[in-house]
Amino acid sequence: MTVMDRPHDVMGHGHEEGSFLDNRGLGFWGTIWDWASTVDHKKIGVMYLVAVLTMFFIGGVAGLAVRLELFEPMTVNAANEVEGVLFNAGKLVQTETGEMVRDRTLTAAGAGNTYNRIFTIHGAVMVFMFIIPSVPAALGNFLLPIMLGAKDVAFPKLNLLSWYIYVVGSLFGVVALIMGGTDTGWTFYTPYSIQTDADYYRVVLMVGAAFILGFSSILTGLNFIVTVHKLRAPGMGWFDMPLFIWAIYATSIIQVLATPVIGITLLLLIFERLFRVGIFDPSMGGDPVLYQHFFWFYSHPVVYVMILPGMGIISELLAVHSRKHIFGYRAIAFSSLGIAGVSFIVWGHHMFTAMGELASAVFSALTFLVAIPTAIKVFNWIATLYKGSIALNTPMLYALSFLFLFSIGGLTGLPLGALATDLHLHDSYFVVAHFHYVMMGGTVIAFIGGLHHWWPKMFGRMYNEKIGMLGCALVFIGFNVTFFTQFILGTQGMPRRYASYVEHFQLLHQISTVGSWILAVGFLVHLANFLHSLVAGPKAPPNPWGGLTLEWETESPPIAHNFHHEPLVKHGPYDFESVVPPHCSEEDYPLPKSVS
Amino acid sequence: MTTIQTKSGRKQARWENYQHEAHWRSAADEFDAAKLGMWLFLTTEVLLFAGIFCAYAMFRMLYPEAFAIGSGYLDVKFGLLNTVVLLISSFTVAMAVRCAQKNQQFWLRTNLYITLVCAGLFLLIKFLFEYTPKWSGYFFFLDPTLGHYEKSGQTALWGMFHFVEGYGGKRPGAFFDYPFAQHYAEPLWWAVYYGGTAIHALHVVIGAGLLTWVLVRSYKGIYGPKNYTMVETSGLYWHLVDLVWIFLFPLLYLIH
Amino acid sequence: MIQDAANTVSQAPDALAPFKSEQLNLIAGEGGALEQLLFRSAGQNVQAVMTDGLFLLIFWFSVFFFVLLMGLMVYWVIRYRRRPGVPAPVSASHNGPLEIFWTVVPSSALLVIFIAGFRGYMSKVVAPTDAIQLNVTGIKWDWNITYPNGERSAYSLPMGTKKAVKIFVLPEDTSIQLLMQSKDVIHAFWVPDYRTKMDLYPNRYTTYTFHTEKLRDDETYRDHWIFCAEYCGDQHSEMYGIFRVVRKADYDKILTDWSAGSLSCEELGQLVYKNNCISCHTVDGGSGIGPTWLGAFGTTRALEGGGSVLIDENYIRESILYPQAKRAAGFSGQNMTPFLGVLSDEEIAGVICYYKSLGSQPAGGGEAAPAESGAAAGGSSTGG
Amino acid sequence: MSHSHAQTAAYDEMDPHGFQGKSHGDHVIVDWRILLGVLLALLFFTALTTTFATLEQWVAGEFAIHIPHWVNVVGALSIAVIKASLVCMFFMQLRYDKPLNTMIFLFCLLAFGIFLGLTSLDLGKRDAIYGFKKGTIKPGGDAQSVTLTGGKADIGPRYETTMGKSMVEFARQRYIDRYNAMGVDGEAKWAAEMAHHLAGHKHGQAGAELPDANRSFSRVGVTPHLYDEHDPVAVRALEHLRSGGHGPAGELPAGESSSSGH
Repeated sequence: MTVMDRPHDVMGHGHEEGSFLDNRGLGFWGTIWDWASTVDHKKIGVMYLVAVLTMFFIGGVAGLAVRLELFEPMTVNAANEVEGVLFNAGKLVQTETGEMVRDRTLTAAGAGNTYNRIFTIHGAVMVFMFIIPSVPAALGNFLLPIMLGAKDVAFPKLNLLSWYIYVVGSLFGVVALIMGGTDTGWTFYTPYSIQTDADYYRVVLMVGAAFILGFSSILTGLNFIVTVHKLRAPGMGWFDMPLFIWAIYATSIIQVLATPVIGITLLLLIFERLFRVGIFDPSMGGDPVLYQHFFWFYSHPVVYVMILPGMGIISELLAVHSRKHIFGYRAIAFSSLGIAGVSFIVWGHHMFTAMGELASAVFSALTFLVAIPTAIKVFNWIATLYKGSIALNTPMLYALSFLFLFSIGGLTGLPLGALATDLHLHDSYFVVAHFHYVMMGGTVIAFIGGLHHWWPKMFGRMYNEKIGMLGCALVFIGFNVTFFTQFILGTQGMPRRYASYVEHFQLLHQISTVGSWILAVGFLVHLANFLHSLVAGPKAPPNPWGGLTLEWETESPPIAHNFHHEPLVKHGPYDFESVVPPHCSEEDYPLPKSVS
Repeated sequence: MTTIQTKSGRKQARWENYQHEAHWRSAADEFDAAKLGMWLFLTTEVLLFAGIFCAYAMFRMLYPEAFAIGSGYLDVKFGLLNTVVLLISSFTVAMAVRCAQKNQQFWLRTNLYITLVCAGLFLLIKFLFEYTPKWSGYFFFLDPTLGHYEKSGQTALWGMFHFVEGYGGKRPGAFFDYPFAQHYAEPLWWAVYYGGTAIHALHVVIGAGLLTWVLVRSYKGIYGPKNYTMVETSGLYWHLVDLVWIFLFPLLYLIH
Repeated sequence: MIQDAANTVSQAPDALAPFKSEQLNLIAGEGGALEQLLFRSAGQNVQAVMTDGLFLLIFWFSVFFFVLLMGLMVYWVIRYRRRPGVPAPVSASHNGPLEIFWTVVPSSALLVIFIAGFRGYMSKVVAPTDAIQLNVTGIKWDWNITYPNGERSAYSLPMGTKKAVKIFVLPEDTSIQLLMQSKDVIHAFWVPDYRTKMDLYPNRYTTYTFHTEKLRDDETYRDHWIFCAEYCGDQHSEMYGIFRVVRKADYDKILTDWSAGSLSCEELGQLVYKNNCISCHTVDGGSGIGPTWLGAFGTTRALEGGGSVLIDENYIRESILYPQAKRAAGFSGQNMTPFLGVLSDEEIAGVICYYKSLGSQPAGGGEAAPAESGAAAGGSSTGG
Repeated sequence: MSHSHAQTAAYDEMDPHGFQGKSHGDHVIVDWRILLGVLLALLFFTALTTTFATLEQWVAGEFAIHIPHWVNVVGALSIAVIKASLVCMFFMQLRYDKPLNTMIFLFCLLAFGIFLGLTSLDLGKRDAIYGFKKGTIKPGGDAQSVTLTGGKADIGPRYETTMGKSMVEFARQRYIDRYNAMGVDGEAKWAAEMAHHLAGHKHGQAGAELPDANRSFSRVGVTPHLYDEHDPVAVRALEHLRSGGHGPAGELPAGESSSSGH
């Protein structure tokens, strides 16, 4: 990228600096303290990355356990045994005769109790602690200021605070898990969540975890919006921003506007749980459907908090690895905002079986609006490939997987938006498969792809390309085997959140479970690859992919203040046809003849 | 304390020497960003209260009689008094910003003090004259409405609180213990009432905390024409507290 | 009055015996290969046919776009793969008319899908005036249905280790309107074969409707699974039921039979037990979610939070209607569903008879047995 | 959304956002007379809205005039909106500020409006096809009352069942039982006190005659055929409905539950 040399003293840039990863001779504890007290967005991004991947691991293990149970539903006795081991089967209580016996809170007559806790862990951890912060907080924190040419986010201390809030929130969740877990499902629907477990602190802890995590989400979003508004590099207009930034910007708007509503909802639920105030409790005149409205007013937009950053990543990956101007930049940028806007008026489609007929019809009609900006994006991405110079490496394979899986995820949303079919498919495995195709096939695939794409930039080391592609292939195959079968299970009539099932579903369940093992192996391959890269990977050049956005301008890994000189933006982020990428030669990245 | 010695030997107030943080291009930029950030935060606060307002609206739609009766239990006098107190405090905060901008340090502090007194007054009225009698039936002895009721003779806290039989127990949900309720959804009304006002009171406390911090720092001469960001943003937060009350007051006390 | 085939062997040779069969006649294998894969069978009633039609419309619409997009993607990835030293050819960065075209055209298809969906929805929520109204009650974790003549019975068949799955008969080729309520948490009544479901709420009634299919000539009945689709706790996955569609004449006969039959107090109690209580209470001294009934009558039970109570008729009745009033120690995690409004006085009396018949001598560990058996599960930390 | 983008016409490479063009003086110092004026206006509107509401209630009660309930709501809320706008514009200085902040605030109000509007579209129109979908089956049903004292085994409050009563009835029953235990006829005591309350010698301040404005929203009842005859609460509620269940809110039907008639 062309950067105009400017006097060093203008912005205080320019003194010699090392990589942000250097520990500058601090000892072990010094380094720990350095990281724990850092306000550097890159370090915070890396800390987020570690935290969310840990949560992904916990949630993933729970997911595998869910699939394992469904391979062959456990007998009641086996379930009780497992429960005793996993959840300590309740607390000790004193009987009248004075002996200590185990409370039977958790020893159930059905296999469901164990299973219910595990899928709740899977859902709550994956949604609140992994997917929502994954791309925005981890990759977003690292990349957003660099892509904008800024030294840091607008409020660096707030940024650190939001990481700590995230950690505290996650700890709440983990404590709830260690104490025995909750069986409410991640949606905490009342009145079940009010009534279950006399030992109500666990539910309070889990709900409290989600409540606290909300603040982290709000502060991150707020920070990003201000950063985008106020800290763009000189020369960077709104339409010179990379599409990843647009996506994060749209995401942040949703986070700021929707998250407070879940805050008050969960707060009221905690009140409900502790004090039975009655707002969501039908026995007091409250209304459980009101809770669902409150909940989905946040939780539907948050679906786009999960997917929009993934879409942003895909826009970057496709453009860079096919060396092509993204097709219809403005359409993609505006569709991000469009999705953010529409996300606030469609939450009712989670409740077609709960709402009145009028509201159902209105929400169904509104729901189809979401399909329009989403379809625009997919068309534009595919069109970007046309006449490109497409490199098939791990990030690109992930981007193509995303297109494949997200298309399925999006298209299977249609029967869920249409009223007649939704009444059949609601709360069935079809829904499970659908949102896994969108959340996992969309966001997680984009996240892992983006991680490969920016890994050299973040840690200054390359990973093994072949192993990466192998991992990608395993994930792709495993994912489809796991979740495509669930579409068929759903249409055939398998309800979700079932610990056991009637016989004729077993074959498909078993195929699905086998798929989950392939999927797990794929992720382990990636983990090994990344760890190997950290230890022994070859040093990464500043711009391994020939990208044009500002992060490829600086070194790998970036210096502490991101840039030696404040960058001045002279071209768009995707002008591959006219600009030789920074740190690259024209031999490797030739320009089309008409220009050069 | 409030001044620092510059190299040239001239005494300089701290605010005069204000340096913006390194990642900003200018102090003006930093100020704009802080304000923008605060406004974004205020939107989240508004939407937090949106939940309470929405619950209010829905239950009022479902149980209009209960809400009419419930509103009747509240004393408009106290609501009015609290409204006035908050409006005045809002005015003094706006004046405090102005004083900081004009480097009137004494008046800056005076205005902040008045604001904090108003905040305390608001909470006092809320807890002594509204929450306590309704929750427990105990009236503060200075309560002007105490004369309307027959004291049972029971007192608490060295005679400062007088018990009135059959008045208390107006509590949310499962705590409800008021024997003369006329509609089964009255506990729900109290849930909305206590939910809304308590969360608002929490915001009053947080806002007062912010302003106290500003007040303490103002003694160090930190705020002045070149640096009044904190005064202004804390002020914005305080105005929001006022704003919410402007809606809570008619919804709870006036609409019947 | 309630009568159940599995429990009443005393009946004379029974014309209705076929309908008590434990052999399920589930519909499968109708329709084309795709329909069989997706739905196990093509839809048999009007609601299912409308739903399947819409689903297949969306399916082929999706397949068209998916194949088109993925085809282009794969073709271009191969066609324009990177070659060292060869630049990407110049191409347009956007194309207004094209983008408007691919925005507007698929959007208009969405309108069609919405309208078709709405039409199908109305067929599921608005009942014809001649529809038979059934009152459905969901409790943890069972379904109860009251028929228009006041009967609420079901045939049942044993399933798994404990549950008796109720069989509800329906007349063929008739509109049915379900008026539904829950007694505790949210449930959802899903009949996959009819492609309909709706949530049940404890504070208000919900409803939906469907039209039963015509039986083939070679069938005497046809069965449809009922699932609970809204998560409701421990045995959510065992909250089954079966709709058994029979001919209209048989339907009338079965209903008459239900109202004519009579059971002894104890038999009635056993039936109520099987239909409502078996999820949580054992009668063999084994552990369950609630205390076992075996040998409990006349003993003293320790209560949660101290104190104890003699298990007598009054206590049993109170515990059925207001289970939280006196809770047995050691079961603090479990909230029994109040059966106020679920069981009639006669049925409660039956339960008491049955409870008494299970003896008053503790067979195993006495009334403290449930608490002790929980100790078998290991671990040492506390739960609260 | 871009205030800075608008300035790209006069683009300066060294100062793309045009910061240098603005001094600190750009931030307006609001005249104290304006602030004071706004305060007085706010106090005036506060007095106005209180007077309006009190007057309306008094007129409706005194002259038995039916005033539609929207008069009360619209009056109070429109004055509140005016007051809020004053605070936003002058105290919070939106009038002098960058339009971006105003836009953000308006967006937030839009989100609020959507939230409120679409939620009430469901909860308010459940009876679009069947009236019975709106009614409440068993208000107060198996509520659990909380006792703050006691409970040595567990930390935190303990719950006791209300035996199928609503909280309201349960509280009344507790009152009656308390007096019965003291050797006073609790029922009579309660009835006397209640009459005392309703006659205006109130402990609370609910009027004996609530203005019609309070009852102008009629509820859709539960259709009879829904009741399952085994449900005693439902049966009683049904009887209550048949006997003209839309009675004044002050009357509780005898028996367990005040049910759905209101």
